[in-house]
Amino acid sequence: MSYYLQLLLNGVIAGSVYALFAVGLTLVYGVFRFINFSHGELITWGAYLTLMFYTPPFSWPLFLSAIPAMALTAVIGFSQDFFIYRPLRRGNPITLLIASIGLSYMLRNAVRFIWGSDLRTFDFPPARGMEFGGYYVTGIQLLMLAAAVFFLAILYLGLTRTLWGKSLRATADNLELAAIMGISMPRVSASVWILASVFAAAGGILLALDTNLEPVMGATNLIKAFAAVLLGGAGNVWGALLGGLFIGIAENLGVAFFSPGYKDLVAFALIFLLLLFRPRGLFGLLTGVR
Amino acid sequence: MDYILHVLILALIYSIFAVSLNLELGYAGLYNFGHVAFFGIGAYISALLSRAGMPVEGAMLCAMAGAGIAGGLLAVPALRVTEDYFGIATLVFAEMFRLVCLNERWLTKGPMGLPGIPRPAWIARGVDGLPVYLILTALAAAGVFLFVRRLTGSPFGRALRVIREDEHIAQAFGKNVLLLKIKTIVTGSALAGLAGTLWAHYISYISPADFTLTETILVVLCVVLGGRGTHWGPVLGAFAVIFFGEAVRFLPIPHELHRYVAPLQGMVYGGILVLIVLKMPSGMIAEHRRNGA
Amino acid sequence: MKRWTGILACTWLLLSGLVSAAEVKVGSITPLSGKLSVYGEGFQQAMLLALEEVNAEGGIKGSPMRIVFEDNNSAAAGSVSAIQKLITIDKLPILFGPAASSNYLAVCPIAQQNKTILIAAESAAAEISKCGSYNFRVFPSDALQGIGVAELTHALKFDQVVLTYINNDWGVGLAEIFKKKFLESGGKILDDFAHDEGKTDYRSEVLRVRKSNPKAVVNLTYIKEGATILKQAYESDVKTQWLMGSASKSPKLIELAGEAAEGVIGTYPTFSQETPQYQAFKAAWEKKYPDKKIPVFGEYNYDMVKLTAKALRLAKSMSPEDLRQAMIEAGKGYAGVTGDKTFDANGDVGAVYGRWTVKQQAIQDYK
Amino acid sequence: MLRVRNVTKSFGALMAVHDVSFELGDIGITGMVGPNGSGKSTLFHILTGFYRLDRGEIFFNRHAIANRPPHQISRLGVIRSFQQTRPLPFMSVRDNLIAVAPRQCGESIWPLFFSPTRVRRQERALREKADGVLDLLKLAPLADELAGRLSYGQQKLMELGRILMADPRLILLDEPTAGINPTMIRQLVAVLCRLCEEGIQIFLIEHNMPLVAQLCQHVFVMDSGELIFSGTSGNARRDPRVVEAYLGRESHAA
Repeated sequence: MSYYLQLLLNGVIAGSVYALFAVGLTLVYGVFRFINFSHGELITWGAYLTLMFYTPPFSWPLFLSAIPAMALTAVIGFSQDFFIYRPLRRGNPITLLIASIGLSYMLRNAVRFIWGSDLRTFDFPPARGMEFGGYYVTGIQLLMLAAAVFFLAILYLGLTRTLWGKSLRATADNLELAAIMGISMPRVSASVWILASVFAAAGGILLALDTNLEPVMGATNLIKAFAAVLLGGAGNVWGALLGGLFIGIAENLGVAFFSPGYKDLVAFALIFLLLLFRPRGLFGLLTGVR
Repeated sequence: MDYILHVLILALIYSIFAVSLNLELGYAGLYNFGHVAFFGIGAYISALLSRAGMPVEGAMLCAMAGAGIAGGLLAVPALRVTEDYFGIATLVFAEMFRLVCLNERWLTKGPMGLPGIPRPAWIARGVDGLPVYLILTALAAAGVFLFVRRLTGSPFGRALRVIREDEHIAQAFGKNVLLLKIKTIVTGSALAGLAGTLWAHYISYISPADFTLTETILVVLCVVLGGRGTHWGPVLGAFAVIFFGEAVRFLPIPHELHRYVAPLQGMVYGGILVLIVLKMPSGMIAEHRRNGA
Repeated sequence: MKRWTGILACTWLLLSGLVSAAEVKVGSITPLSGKLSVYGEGFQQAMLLALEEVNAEGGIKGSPMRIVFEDNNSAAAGSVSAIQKLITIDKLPILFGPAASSNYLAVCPIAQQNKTILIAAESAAAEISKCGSYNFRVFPSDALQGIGVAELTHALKFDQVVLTYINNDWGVGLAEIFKKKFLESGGKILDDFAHDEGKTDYRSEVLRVRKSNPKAVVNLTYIKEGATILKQAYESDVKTQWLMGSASKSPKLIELAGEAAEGVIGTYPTFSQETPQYQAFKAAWEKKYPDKKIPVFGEYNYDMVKLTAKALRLAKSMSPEDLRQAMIEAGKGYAGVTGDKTFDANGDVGAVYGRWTVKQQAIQDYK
Repeated sequence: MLRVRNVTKSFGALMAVHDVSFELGDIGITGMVGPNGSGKSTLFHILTGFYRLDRGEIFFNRHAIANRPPHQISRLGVIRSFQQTRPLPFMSVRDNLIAVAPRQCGESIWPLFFSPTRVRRQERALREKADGVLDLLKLAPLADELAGRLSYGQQKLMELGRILMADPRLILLDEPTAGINPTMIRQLVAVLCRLCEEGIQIFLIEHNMPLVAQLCQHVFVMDSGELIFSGTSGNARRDPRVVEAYLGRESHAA
């Protein structure tokens, strides 16, 4: 029994990081109606930029390194939009998709170019996990959970209590209506990109702290985020959150029942089952004919 | 120059692959980001059958049929969703296919891959067989090209374009959109399967690592670069991409800078994709130019 | 600055191409880009060191020897393209095969059909032995290592183990040989599963290990996967003896896993570091690359080039058959840095298996 | 011909169409009016299968068509237009017409390769038919122009042409005259009258009241998802509910 509970616990922690990735992805979808493939690279860049400030010549402490890294990731996210997505927004959403795939490929190879394909790490000494009645949690895992809760709580407060959050949600609900209501689109779009980038970077840093850094780390986790977004219904922030948790738990518990080689398949299979039975996601809304 | 033959064979195989994707992506507006799965299914089916002793020609036909059926099986659930979800569904399908190939070792030998895939009995092994294999590939490519041209130049292709431009109009005028899309995906998948089987019997070794998202990006690049929804575009795109990749070999790059070549190439490919959609959305050959648009 | 280096290199290459009529050229398919490029650079440096020595000794019958390097993108398709180019454009009779068994297996039939000699310095899969008469390997086959790991397990008196292995050509091949040997000799495998290559989270795999509560775990994997697993097992307080293969034996493992790597025991194909050959190699390496450590498989790549040079000198002519005979002849009793390189009927060499362990954050021989 | 019984459709809490029942005869032009958001277009979407309905039944010539997919309904001869013009902008005007023709054997893969003559013959027939329709609409000079380059009014006419190509028995037009100039409206009305004479039932949503009065023998008025009036246009103007719901409000606004 404790075996399954431990798996569940690990699933919750992994899932909370997936949720961080998924929230940004789903926000971008909600406001701009396209699936941003290069979201995964924001994760990677967030982690690698932190490493850059953490190692010589900067050698800043970790928490200090994370701040400029997140800021720079936000700059990347914002300039993606400014230079590439914005000029394309009037056209077919599919061109946006192709552009984002190209961009993702470009950014991933840029990481390889600058930092090499090799595995990197923050060089933290491994620590024995803390034991709570037979369950083990490491400090970093706790940090992950805490940071995820922190970020998501801020998001919750921001979206529900501030005017900014309300205008964001209004835009995600109905783009044209929001424009009529006098919500400033450039400001909303800037805040969406900054939010998505910061969340992706934060998730990437946590992931890197827990494990390692490598150029494909974002791309591999992006599929999990996709699955979470789909599960929650695209554009639905809370759905993405729950979806992320669900994916984390499902794939970790799955290992108990079949070969770990199929761990990734859990998220994929979930996506597929969902498309079969609930094409709009669990919490998704119907969209009609124009 | 056998090497030239080799590059030509590769380019022709990629042309078939790109033409098959263009049928879906260019004409029907179906953004299949998992097209490599059908290439892979074709390659695996035909490799497994021919290694089990079936004549290569038969194995190739089975591979095409298998890839087509797999396309149909994917299409039915995947088409229930809107177009960007369709992209994700197909992408996920391709990854699932790769994972199954990696893990079902009793069938696919997993990561070990399948070596020693034979060529048709009447083609010599080794370099001596290259000219004949090139002719075989060229014939297949010409066949595929003519077939797709007949398909897209016909009322069928016109109906696909209606669907691509405005699905609701197509429905309002009695087109069975779902059925037409399924037919397109089945055809496209079978042709991708053909490309896959030609590739498998040519390279003579396949493993799951050959069927990743990178291959999909490459073939999407071929189609988008060459020109979506045109007859010659994907062929041109495939030749351009393959020749560019091989030309890099002849650049005198000092040994110590070699580490930077592949990432740089990747950045170039990604950058080209972005630039095309920004600056040259219709690719090298534009679909509507002849109409003066 | 870099541009000038580039232009200079171009000119040099062009010029050397013009005056190199008398060179004896061999080819090499090397992972200079892609995921194995981290290793490729080291292989190349070791080969270039050997080449320098060969040419200092007077080359091949008076002509200098040269290696044409061809990148394979660390992939099978790239390897095939590379070998096609080397065989048909450069028309080279001897090639050094690509790293990673799957890539090697992709090209070896092509070499065999074209009667081109293909030599492996790092590809370990047992399957490679079946590649054919033109294939040679200066690195021992996994068939030997699998047995070596099984013997280690028995020697340490572990009858019941959990087996996990990396889900790629190397891991699967090795695990199968280990399993066969271990079960034959009366061992029991409690649980047996593959883990994915390149993952960052192996906690659930670790938990699965813990579920069987084994005294020992045989973990046949690479460096980063091994390090992650060790680290995450350590975090969740799995107390077991880890037994590993040769591919995890690297200071990088300790760098990545730190404290968690302490006490790991593994096998690796070994050779004496006391021999004059090794001492000479080490000195030469330190002289040529003063600030670089000897890379993984560097010794094997070095031996491969030196042995090939010897074969080229022995060969009666450059015909495939003569070269093949010369290779066999050159190998007979050849004492390289990595030991005896006498080829058996499959073109394989024998090996001595050593045991390594991690003690006080350093790799040491296990006694 | 068309019988609608107790049709209800809601989006979440919003009741878009509530318990609507009516019948259309075999021929004639029927108008539907009502303020914006009263559920007219939603009703069209339901009749043509684009929206699923929550409750109710729809029969077209004894076929139950409720919740059937749009293409099946269309194949029975129920052809619609959309509120905005929706040309296929990158096809020529003629191709816009040919493409929508029903029952093309060339849209299946087998006949393409095994009875090409049949396909070719049908293509030729369709081309002639399309040119005939373009003549009727006075669009013949523009036949080879890209549809995207036509003026808004010309596109509206071309859309009517597309509908004619589809051998309709019931035409549903969503605001056919919105945004086009009086000359075009006259042209359009002439075509509609001619179709009506040929025995095709036309059902249109329209805001142009004089036009409705001129064209339509019968008028439905919708308000807040409910059908509040059915009768002649003359009576509609005198009905207090209609006046309050629609005309009244409009006259205040004016």
